[in-house]
Amino acid sequence: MSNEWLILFFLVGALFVGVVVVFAGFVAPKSTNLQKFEPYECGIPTEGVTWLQFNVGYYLFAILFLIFAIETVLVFPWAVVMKEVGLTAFIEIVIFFVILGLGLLYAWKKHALVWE
Amino acid sequence: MNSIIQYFKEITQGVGSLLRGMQVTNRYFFSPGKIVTQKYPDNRKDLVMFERFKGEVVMPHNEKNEHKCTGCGICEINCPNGTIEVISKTIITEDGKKKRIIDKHIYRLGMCTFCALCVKTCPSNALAFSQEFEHAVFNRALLIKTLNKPGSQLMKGVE
Amino acid sequence: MEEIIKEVVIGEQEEYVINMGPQHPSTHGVLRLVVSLKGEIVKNVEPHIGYIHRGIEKMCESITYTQIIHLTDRMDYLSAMMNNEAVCLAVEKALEVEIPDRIKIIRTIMSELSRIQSHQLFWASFGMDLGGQTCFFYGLRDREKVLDIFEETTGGRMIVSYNCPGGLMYDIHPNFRKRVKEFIKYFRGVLWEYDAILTGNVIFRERSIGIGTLSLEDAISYGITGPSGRASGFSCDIRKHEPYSAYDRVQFNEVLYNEGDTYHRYLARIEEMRESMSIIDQLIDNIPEGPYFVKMKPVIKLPEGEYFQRVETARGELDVFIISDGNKNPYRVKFRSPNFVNLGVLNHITKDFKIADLIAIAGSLDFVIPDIDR
Amino acid sequence: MDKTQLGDFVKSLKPDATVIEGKQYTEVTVADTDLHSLAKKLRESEETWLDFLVCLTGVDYGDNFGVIYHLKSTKHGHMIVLKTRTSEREKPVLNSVCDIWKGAEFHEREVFDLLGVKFNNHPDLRRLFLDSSWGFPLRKDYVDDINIVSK
Amino acid sequence: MLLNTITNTLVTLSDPWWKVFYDFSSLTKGIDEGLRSSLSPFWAVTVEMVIIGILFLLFYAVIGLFLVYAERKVCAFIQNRLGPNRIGPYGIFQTVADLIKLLFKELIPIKNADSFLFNLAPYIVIIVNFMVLAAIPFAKGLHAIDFNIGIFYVIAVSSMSVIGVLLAGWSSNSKYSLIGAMRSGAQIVSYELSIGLAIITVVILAGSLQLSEIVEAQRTGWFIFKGHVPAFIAFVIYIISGTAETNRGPFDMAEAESELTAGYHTEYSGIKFAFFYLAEYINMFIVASIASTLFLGGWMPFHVGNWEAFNRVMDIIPPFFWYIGKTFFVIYLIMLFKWTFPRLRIDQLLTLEWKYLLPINLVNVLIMAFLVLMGWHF
Repeated sequence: MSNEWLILFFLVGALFVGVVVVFAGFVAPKSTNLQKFEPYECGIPTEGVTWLQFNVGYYLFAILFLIFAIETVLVFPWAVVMKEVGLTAFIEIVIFFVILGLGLLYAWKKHALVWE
Repeated sequence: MNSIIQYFKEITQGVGSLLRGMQVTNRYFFSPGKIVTQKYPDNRKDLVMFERFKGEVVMPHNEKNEHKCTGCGICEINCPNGTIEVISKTIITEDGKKKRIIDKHIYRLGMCTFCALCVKTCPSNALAFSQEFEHAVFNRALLIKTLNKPGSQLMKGVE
Repeated sequence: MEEIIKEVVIGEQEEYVINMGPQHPSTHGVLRLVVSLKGEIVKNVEPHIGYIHRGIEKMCESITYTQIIHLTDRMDYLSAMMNNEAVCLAVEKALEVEIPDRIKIIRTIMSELSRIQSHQLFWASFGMDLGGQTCFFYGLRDREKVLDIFEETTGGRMIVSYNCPGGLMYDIHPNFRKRVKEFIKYFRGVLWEYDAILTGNVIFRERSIGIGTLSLEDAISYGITGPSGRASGFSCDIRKHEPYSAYDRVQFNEVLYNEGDTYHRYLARIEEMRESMSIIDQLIDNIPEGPYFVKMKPVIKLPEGEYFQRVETARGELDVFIISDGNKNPYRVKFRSPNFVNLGVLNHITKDFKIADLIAIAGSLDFVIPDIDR
Repeated sequence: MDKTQLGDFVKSLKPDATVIEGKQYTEVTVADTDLHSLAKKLRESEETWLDFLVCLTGVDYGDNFGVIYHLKSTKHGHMIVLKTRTSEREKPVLNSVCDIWKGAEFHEREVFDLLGVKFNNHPDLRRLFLDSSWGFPLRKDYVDDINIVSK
Repeated sequence: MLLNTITNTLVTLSDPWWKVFYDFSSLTKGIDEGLRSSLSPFWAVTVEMVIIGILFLLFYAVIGLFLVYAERKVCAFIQNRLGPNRIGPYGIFQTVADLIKLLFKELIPIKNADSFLFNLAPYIVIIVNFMVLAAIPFAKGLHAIDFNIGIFYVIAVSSMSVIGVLLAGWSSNSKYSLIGAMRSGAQIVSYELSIGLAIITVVILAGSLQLSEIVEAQRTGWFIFKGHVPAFIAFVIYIISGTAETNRGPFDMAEAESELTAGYHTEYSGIKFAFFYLAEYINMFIVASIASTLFLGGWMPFHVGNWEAFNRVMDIIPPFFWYIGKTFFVIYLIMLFKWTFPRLRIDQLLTLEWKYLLPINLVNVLIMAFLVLMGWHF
């Protein structure tokens, strides 16, 4: 089958969830108990706002991830043609990886790979 | 250089420790004989409790519907939280004497903490523990039990 | 470059307050911890307790000394034997009753068995706190065997009410010796699995080594006793320092470490199981014949005065402090429960660790909530 | 130090303290105003070095409240019992020993919660087990007809 | 009419009917041609779409329910328990009963939740599931869409399911969920790279991104054997990061029930919760089937170089069973991880990725490239 069929799988997934949720909406009971709509916090009412500025602590990792994710764009096509191109491709990728690895090593030595 | 050796040492040791753990769980997966769970309500028939198991307090009666309780109330005094209540009545015996006998021996299972003080202190060994452990009922009132059976008598020779 | 990144990462923000408990899978009961977070980092932990406060100390003032036993069972239900023993020893000390060796040895064996089962449950629940669910079932599987021994002799599994002032409620069951020996043999055989699954596991070690370090000074100042205190090097084993029952006639090591982190609190308990087994080994064949109780007056009245008894439970030092005015009821009973005191240190040692570490540290202090609340 | 030496030493520190050689431990009774200073001296003197607060008990004596401290030295292994009484029943106040033994914080909160004895200089004196709607249940005159069933 | 087409196709096949199990392409082609000959092109496509849609839905539900049951049984046996044993023989209908129960449970709208995102999140995880399943080769000829960049497509799409998790946690207006969501964010940045590089190691060996070609390239031997040590290391790294990708223990930080009660899906109830639950298991299935396709030869039977007789015997087992067997082997491994190991801490997940998996992976890719360059692989 051709790639256009992908839309079918998208639709099947969406329909599956949609139909089941609508069905459940009909058959499931509905409560009027306001306590049930409270967000869960071990039985105690929530204090303060939930959506605060949140210190996630992996900001540096995210930046590093971006660099390496872009690197994959090169590496995937390279991997496909590696067998055919041979030595040139190998030398190229060695140089490429050494640069990447040095970057990683730099980040490592600068303690960027530590959760703040 | 040392740090590199250390790095690979860490990896091999780490992977080794993970494999050791998996070895244990994997071994149990393939040895179904070691399963310890019981299929509880199905094995009710051959489920034997230990003889000393403290299920609930009962008053053993013999085949002539006789018990040993004299109604002295020592169990009631010894119970830490008022589980037991002994209600006695006075009757006139055949030879014309007045005698206090037990009317109702009330036992509140819902309050019992199974400390065994009533059973231990009973001077005439009238109380015992049964091996019954399925106490669940739908009504709390059913947990208040009268231990002496209707029409039961004091056993001969027990004072 | 670095400075800029640091500035981006650490921005000022409000405190993020989150409730852990009373209905939370890893607070082991109805403990409520109000945790202030900064990202994943714990800034402050405030324990809120009392959800199952039953006023045991108040209740004791209106019942007799024999009846207190059934309440002490319900404090630290995993060390019920030791709690009972503490009250019995205090009463016996006050009355100056001489206790025969048989009773002393049986009490010691029972205490050590209940220490083993308590540490087994610790192992089980600690593993589960860290996400290793299988630990829980292995721990309970082995603990069941100890509970069976208890049930056969005492009729109860956790709430045993076995000791009473002047001796024991029942004699040991004829199978007792055989079953204990079987259990020791079995448990020595499976203890390596505990090490394989948790102690040696690299993930576990990474999660626990260096986490929640408690220094020796702080351990003493906070009064952290039991395995948690001994992991910090605080030599606080009452069995060694003020031997009671038959502890003066057995050889055992007080397990001491200096690191005081989560891993060593865990390790102290594992090692204590081994020590307990060796104590049982020394005693199980030497139970002398004789009566299992000393005849006492039907109503026990303690002479006027103050009586203090220290006992080492599975979680630390349990002290019973009885003030008697000469009546059949005590004037005041105080239980210094180990968990209550150990809880005091939680905030101190969890600061600046992560949420996952908070769970690990709280797990390694091994709380039993009814003992905290009493 | 044994019991007698301990008693003599305490006597030298605080001459007006009452020292009894009890069956188990040396028992020292001091006035409520002297408690903190004596406790600090006992904690810091090389001879006593009582660094471990084993137990802190509050007692209702009727006219006033008593607080009993069981102290132990991890260095010398001796124990001492320190007792004090509040001056009155209506507004019982004592000095906190939190700065000497950190573990006292929880103990004192418990005493405050159950007996109503206030501790000065306590960092966080709030009720511990109960909420403020309760009285002070460990007091002998505490009445609660609903929750306490007496036989 | 449909049945007619199928029987006609089966009859017109040159080989005996059971040969279909060895190569599905003639069957599918036959059905396609039969439909096209009897219907207008538009209706033929529609009918085909409906058939495929229903087949995949059924497959999805069956695999999901079976995996939930299998997980319960596996963990029960590991833990010396019996596991589900009440509904049906050996409790096999337990998960069906659970599904029905969940279907009839209340869907609780959480106060102040971002209801649009809250409702959108289950759609994302399920749609992603289906779109990935489309690219998986189940057997010879049983392959919905054979992309020429198949494996690249799979890792690209499957990583999107984390966005569903992130949305679910963020929109719930619960602090536990929010922390769970943030942790899943950390997971996005952690496992993506190593999963990609582990796959690249195989792509070098196969010289193609198309999944059918990768399977075909393993006719003479599975890559895990062909590629010596580097392929094995890549396999291990793939399994580790695949476990992380599916949010399963020991990497289940986003739901971490001992810390965050249920993490990102704390606030979901009834069938919406079931979607996340189902998606987690299907994700595990996807990870396992990619692992078996890339490293263990997919539906390719076990072949050893020149042993003709041995290879014949191996060929008797239909490819679909080879595929299922290998996939379930990997699934068992992943389950064993979950039920053996304690959970990692969130910073340890990142440390594992950046300090261990990534450097090893980079070197591993180079070694593999060198092996291929020198022709030292089998």
